[in-house]
Amino acid sequence: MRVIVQEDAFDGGAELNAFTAAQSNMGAIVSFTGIVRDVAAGLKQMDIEHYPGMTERALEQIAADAMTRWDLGDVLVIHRYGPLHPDEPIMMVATASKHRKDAFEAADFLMDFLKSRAPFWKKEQTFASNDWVASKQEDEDALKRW
Amino acid sequence: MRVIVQEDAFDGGAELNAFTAAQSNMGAIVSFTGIVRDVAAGLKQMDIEHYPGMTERALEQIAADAMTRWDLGDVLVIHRYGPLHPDEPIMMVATASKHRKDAFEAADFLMDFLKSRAPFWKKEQTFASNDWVASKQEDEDALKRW
Amino acid sequence: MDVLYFAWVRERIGLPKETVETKAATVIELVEELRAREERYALAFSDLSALRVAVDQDLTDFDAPINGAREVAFFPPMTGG
Amino acid sequence: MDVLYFAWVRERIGLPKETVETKAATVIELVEELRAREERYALAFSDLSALRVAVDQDLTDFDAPINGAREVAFFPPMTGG
Repeated sequence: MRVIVQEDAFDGGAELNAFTAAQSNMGAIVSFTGIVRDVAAGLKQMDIEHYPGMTERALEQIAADAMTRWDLGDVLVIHRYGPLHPDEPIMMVATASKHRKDAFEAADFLMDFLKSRAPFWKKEQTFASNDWVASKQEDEDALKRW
Repeated sequence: MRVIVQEDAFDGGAELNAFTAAQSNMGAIVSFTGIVRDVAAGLKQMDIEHYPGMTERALEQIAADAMTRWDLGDVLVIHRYGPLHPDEPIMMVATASKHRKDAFEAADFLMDFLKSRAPFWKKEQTFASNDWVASKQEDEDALKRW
Repeated sequence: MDVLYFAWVRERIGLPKETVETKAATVIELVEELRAREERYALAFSDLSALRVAVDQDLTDFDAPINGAREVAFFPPMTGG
Repeated sequence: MDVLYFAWVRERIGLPKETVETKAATVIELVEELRAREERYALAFSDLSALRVAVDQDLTDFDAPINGAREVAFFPPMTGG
């Protein structure tokens, strides 16, 4: 289980290969990569603020919960903070399991909790505005699935 | 949409990076990688037979179905055939969407159909035996989810 | 018409592909003709619930028509992924 | 006790962190003390349903006890991922 919180960019493919190579006899690897998307049409920059200390703690708790709930060999969570630009990766999770169902469900679970329970806040700078991204009711509702 | 059927090994990380780089304004990328697992404890080799022509046709149909059912920017399917060894990647799928729910569900769907509707057959060579892998009822049942 | 066999069906029959002259109108009629040929065919086709069939590379049922088909393939349930 | 503010809560109050001397027994009592200080605090804490709170880096509720806590943080709902 590995949780990384960093400002620097990361190489998703290299991370996936390293994660996969570290497994033993796991038949299923699922990864999710989140990319900065220009929802507003005109996004210059996305700033991600976080709560150092609590962030690592929250991500480790979410990853540990996933390891308990599903039959997993390993979990990886990487999340960036600071200034990001459209089409840059924000974060990724990866799960390894003997079975595809566990790998898929655990990755889906990690994303739902990471979205609404890890202390990150996004601010979108467009040419016209500079606003904090509002949380979505559908993201809160998604937690009820688990 | 890209479907690749090949005997050669592939670099899952490089494929994921190329797939991600080719997208425009897709916030969510999901990948699944299937790895040869030594279920029998003593697996020497896994041979994958396929039906050239029908394989490409079936995978393209499954990928096209996913593109129709979910809001996807792109789909990638890679599947190998021929002799493989424990811990080698067998196949991967990747999906790109604006939303994580679509990317996750479509990848899950692709795997279920690829498992039971694309013409591949696995044979496991152990030190004691050389047997075709039996299909599982749970894999057939999984199709009913969609 | 080309008839193709995969996986253990290929192994039991002993060849991957053959050209068959047939007047069979459906897959099941073709199966009956093949079964009547030799023991190895009868054995390979003894339990149709363990077999799948594709006509011109599309999965179909055993009662599907095969008039004008270029190839019919028999194989066990798929195990890809 | 350290009190931390993030995102628009930090912007409205105008600072990321301050040390507060308080006898408040719960988060909500601390909020009442802060609200009474200045307009910018009253504004930041005007709608508690738009706020989340963590005590010693664990998410909790506004009626949670804060006796002995080292840090209390206020912020909007998270938007990571």
